[in-house]
Amino acid sequence: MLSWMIFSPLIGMAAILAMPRNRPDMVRWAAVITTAVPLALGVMVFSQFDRSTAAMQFVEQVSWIAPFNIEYYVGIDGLSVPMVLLTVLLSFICIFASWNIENGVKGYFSMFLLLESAMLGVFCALDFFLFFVFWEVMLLPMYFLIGIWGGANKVYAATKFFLYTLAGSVLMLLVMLGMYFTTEPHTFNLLHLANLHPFSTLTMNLFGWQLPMDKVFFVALFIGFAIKVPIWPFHTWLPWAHVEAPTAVSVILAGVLLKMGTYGILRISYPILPSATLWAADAMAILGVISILYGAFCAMAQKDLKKLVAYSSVSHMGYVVLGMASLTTAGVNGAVLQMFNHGTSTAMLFLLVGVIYDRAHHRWIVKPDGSRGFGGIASVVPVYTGVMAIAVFASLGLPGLSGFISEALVFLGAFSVPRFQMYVIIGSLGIVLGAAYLLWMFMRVFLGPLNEEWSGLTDMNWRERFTLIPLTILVVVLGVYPMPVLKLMGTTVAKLLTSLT
Amino acid sequence: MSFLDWATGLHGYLFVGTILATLGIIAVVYRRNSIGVLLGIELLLNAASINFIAFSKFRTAAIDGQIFALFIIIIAAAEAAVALAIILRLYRLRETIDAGEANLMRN
Amino acid sequence: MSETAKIILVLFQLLTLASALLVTFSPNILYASISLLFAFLGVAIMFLYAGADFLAGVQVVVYIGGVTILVLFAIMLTSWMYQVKLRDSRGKLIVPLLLALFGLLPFLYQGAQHLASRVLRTVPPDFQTFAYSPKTNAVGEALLGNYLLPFEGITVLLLGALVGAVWLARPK
Amino acid sequence: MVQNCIWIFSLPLIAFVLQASLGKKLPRQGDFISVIALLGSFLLALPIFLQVVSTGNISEAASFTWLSLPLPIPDSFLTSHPGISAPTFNLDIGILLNNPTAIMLGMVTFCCFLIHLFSTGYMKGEDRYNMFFAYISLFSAAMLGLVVSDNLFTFFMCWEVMGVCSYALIGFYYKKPSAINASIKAFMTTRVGDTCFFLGLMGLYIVFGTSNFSEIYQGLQGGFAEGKTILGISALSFIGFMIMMGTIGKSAQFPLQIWLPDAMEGPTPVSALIHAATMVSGGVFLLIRMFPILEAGHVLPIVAYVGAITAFLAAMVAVVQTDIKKVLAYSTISQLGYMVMGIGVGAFAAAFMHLITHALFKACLFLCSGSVIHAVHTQDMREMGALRTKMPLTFLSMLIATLAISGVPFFSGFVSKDRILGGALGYGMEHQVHMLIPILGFAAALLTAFYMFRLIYMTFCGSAKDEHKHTHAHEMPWNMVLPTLLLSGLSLSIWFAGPTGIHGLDPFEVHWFDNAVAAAQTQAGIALHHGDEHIAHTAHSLALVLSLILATAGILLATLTYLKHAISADAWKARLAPLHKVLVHKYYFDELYINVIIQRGLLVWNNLLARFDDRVVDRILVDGWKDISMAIKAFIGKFDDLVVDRIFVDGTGYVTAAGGWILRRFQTGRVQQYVILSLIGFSVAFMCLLAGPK
Repeated sequence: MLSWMIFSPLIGMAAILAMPRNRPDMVRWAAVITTAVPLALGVMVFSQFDRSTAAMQFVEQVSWIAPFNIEYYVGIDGLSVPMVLLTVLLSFICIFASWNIENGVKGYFSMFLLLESAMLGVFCALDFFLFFVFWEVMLLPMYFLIGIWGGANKVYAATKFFLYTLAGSVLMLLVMLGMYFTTEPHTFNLLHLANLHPFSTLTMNLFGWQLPMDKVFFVALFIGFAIKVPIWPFHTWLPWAHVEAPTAVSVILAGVLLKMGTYGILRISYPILPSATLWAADAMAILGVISILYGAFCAMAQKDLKKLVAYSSVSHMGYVVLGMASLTTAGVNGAVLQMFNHGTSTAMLFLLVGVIYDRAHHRWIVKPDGSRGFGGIASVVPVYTGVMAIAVFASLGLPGLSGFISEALVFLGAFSVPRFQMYVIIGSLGIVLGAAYLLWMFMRVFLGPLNEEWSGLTDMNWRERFTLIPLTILVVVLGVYPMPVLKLMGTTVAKLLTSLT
Repeated sequence: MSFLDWATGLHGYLFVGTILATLGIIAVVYRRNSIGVLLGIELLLNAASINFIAFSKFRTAAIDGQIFALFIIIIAAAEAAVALAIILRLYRLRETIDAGEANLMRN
Repeated sequence: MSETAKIILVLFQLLTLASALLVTFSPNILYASISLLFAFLGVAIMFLYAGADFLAGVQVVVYIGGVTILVLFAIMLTSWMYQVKLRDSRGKLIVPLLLALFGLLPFLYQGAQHLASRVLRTVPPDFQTFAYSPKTNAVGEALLGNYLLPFEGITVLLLGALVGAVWLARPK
Repeated sequence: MVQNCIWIFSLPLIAFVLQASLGKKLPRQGDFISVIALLGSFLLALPIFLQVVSTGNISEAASFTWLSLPLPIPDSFLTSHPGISAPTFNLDIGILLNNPTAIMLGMVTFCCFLIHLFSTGYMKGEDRYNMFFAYISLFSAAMLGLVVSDNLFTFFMCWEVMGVCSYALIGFYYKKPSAINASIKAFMTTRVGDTCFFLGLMGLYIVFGTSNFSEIYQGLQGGFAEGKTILGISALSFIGFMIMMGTIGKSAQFPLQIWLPDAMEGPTPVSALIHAATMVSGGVFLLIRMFPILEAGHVLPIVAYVGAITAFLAAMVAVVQTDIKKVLAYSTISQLGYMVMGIGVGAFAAAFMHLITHALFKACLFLCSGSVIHAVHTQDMREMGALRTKMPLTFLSMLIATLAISGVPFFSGFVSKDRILGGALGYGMEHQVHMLIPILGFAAALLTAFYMFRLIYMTFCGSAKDEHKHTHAHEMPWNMVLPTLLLSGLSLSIWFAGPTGIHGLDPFEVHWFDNAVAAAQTQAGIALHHGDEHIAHTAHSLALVLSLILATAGILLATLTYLKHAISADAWKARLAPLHKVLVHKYYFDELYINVIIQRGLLVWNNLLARFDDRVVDRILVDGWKDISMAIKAFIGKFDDLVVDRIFVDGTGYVTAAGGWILRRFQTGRVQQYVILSLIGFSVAFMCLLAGPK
């Protein structure tokens, strides 16, 4: 089942590549059908998923490269199910969002499907080697998607994204090999590594210093994943990548790719290096809070809509990191829920920015020369404004919408740890700032006197509404009753934390 | 042992052989006339024969040495014939048989 | 061997050496060729004394009879030496002379003597009988016995040389 | 009764959903849906309210688990205790119906219903008419949700949803830049307060593990939170302080009061609904719910001071306001200050009563001003005048409400305000050091009477300043006048404490409110320190006399200056010019917050940080690597070209060529020379052989 889900996009890709070049609509509908398959499988997985056990489900284990006992070991548990569902849903939606891609339609959709299968692979991989392979495979299509179909200086952004993430994954590769060689029956299998986790006792020689091995591994892995999250010092690629990426790609980038980093930490660093996790929890919390505030401050100063949303993603992912670092039930559950909620709300924001960009071909809230970019377009495009309001208030953390629950849980978890209380209070400034920059943007773009230049805007057509309806429903329903998603991850997080405390 | 014994013994033969060989080489090297070179070669060959014969008598007392000397003589004859033919050819081509002129083979 | 025989042998050895000197150093090529003749004669006698009578005969026939005459013919056919006396590189002889005297000769001589003294330490048993017995039938048997292959080879060589010489020297 | 509560809360919610989705298409744009929904809620709330009035006691609760997370328990523990199922962290939410809830329900549903009715008239003809009704019904649902919720979590959720509704309603005329600025200012200020409230909520979870009121009350009595500290200070005072900050944010108290006056940008029914009756009083209701925490956390003195200061300052500014709604806004802030002060000094029941009475007469005042504005199409009092003849009914209800608010006997305002002032005086007499609180309270009472009657005289009495407006003024239709009349009717004191409203002297004493509140206190286990009876009694009687004197003085002063023009307002204005200027600028709070903190501080800091982020972190730290590698690449390129290529490769080529050149000289072509060379070689070899080792 899982392998079908991971590799069905590839089958679709092959079919698309075989199609004639001059039939873009055929290619698009093929892409729709191809992404519909994993969506259906995803729904089946969701229904058949057993919430009570924390063990891996839908496991498929086949030896892949025998001499190095690398296996094609795939399985999902409470941690990866929400992510898989998110990926499958967003990919399906993004196909419709990229309906007006004109040049190189075949190339675009085949790259997109490759990206989708790589993402699903990462979330389902239980073998470190397989995880790394999918991680790298994912980079490739992203590079082309941004590099070819991107905005003004798309090549710069694509290269920067690629090299930055690649640098991170180099560290990951080193740790992977380090783990492979130090474990007695050389293995890449994450579950074995989790049971063995011998690294806390060993020490390693690094440029002459005798350092504890698990802490070095943790830091290396953390940097590799932090680049992806992105956490504060490593975030500078995100605004570039988002500004230059086409709408659908930046939706996927924000909706799913950012979660890879935190997912990686929870899947690899936490179970395998428990002692190092406890040691590094404080540092992670501080970095999380810095990300929250840094993202919020920078977001307020942005003049470009997409860059603002990009920095807001940095801020929201800061919550996830803070939640993870608290190592409490509420905190970690909140973090994983926030990963899911942020996925839906930011995806909505990016889709909406895409809608306005398709019509006005610019995204300036305030033009660089200070004159008004958009102004008071609420009267011209009421439906669009309504949906944007929901998206803004969801990511703002308004109770009744999904953003609030995860933020509340994260703060609850973090606050219950005595030494994190000061971080939480500083972090709560992030909530206020979050409200500030989002509402300020909402005000400058939608409210106030109409800027005649944009009186000709047309409201959303049915295709765009179709992309937004599922996300809106998710945001509202999860806001009112979050248990369906929380139930998925509850037992797994509990088991994860037992191994940590 | 007297000079006579010395001279007619192996030492004498080898001494004559050595002198003949040295003179042969000098002739070959410094004769301007290519025929002179030829003469030098003949001297050399004879020096070799002397040695063979001397050892055939004083060392092995067997016929082999002489057979070799015989073969040397035969070859020398053949070689002289061919050499003179080349010299004639050279003369016809270059109007001279000065060994120094025949340096077409230079770099 | 009687004393007088030894003296005669020494005389002929001196003859050989003197004629060899003439061959290398005489400015006139004709004189050189004729002195070559005498050198071959001396060598033949030495063969005789060394018990190689058949060879002495062959030597006389082939060298003196054949090669020298051949050389004379070549000289006549080529450079009308009467008009043109090839200027030998007289001046340049000093260097080879020195080289020979101090470079080549001492070492060849010392090597030969060293070799000879070592050889003479053991005299073969049938020394006397061999030295003074006729060798012709022995040579004949050897040529058609042990040395049959070289004998045949040498015939091919002679044929090649003959044809080559004739082709090379044909008139244009 | 609990089912009623669920319906009370969800009727407006359904109305919102219907209104938002199909509002436009329905006849009259669907305003009747929300009005009927609110009427339904009111009718459902009435029996509950009447039960409290009659029996004085109601207490029901129902809750369900909204959120449960399995706690990390080592498997060994589970196997060793087969019976127990894995413990989970539960977040239960539900309905709590006790006396305060019932009373609040009564008041809120009644006000909301009347205001909905009023706004059908007031908002007729506005565009986005249906959305207006959608927002106010969502707001009512949120307020009702807040009132009935049995724990602080849903309380907070409804609290924030109300904040958003007020944001949407203040910015209803989104075309006006001032309106949207006001809306974002309101939302941000309340958001600051909400975040502190959120932290208080977190604190509660840490200390009590739950936010359910009854569990908290029991926890407090059981000494649950003794030793616990947050950030070094005692947990309870931290929570108390944070919750107070929440109230300050939402009820526009001293530091965060800048948003309420600007919130007048919204349509008047909104001001009436949100900024008089319900939302702002939600903050006080929070204090009432959380009174035990505040008391245990010794935060009450701070609360009292905040209340007193707000009351006095707001009253001062109200005196100089010329916009009718601004005057009422500041008077609301001032009255809220009274309530907070009441709670601060421990006059729990008085503050609660003032909350109810104030909601009623302030709503009436706002609605009347709404009618006035609707009639003369301006909010500036200086252009009004002599509307008494044109709008008699509105004038009547406004007069009654003004009498109530200025604390004249026979009216509800007097009953509650007098008790608060009595409590404050008692508190002041008991703790001499806090004498400032009652002084501020009484001063505010004087000012209240003064500016309220100033408003009455400037709008209704005197000469018509603007003929054109005056002629057009006319009485409002029934759906606007009826609510004001009903509300003014409720402003009489008989409903609360008997006709004269003077405690003890009144033959037909009505005590339903007091015993309901007393019962509520026993439920919450609040042992009110009654201090010694004697001081309390003298304080009350003294307060009675003082407030009477001050009220009449205020009214007298107002009539002299604005009706009789005996005292010229302008003269006093000139004489107290600096004070006047400060008051007009509202103590420069706006400038402080907006210009200094936001414009110069935050935005500059953001641009700085963004530029830093772009320049330093992006360009230098990341692209820096590119430059470094380019430099290395260039160096290696040059090195490679110069050293490796030139010297080694070409060098060998050169050497071989030279060698070749030298050797060529030997190939002279002369055979003899070759022989010489080989001779030399031979002799050398021979010499080595001989000279070599033997």
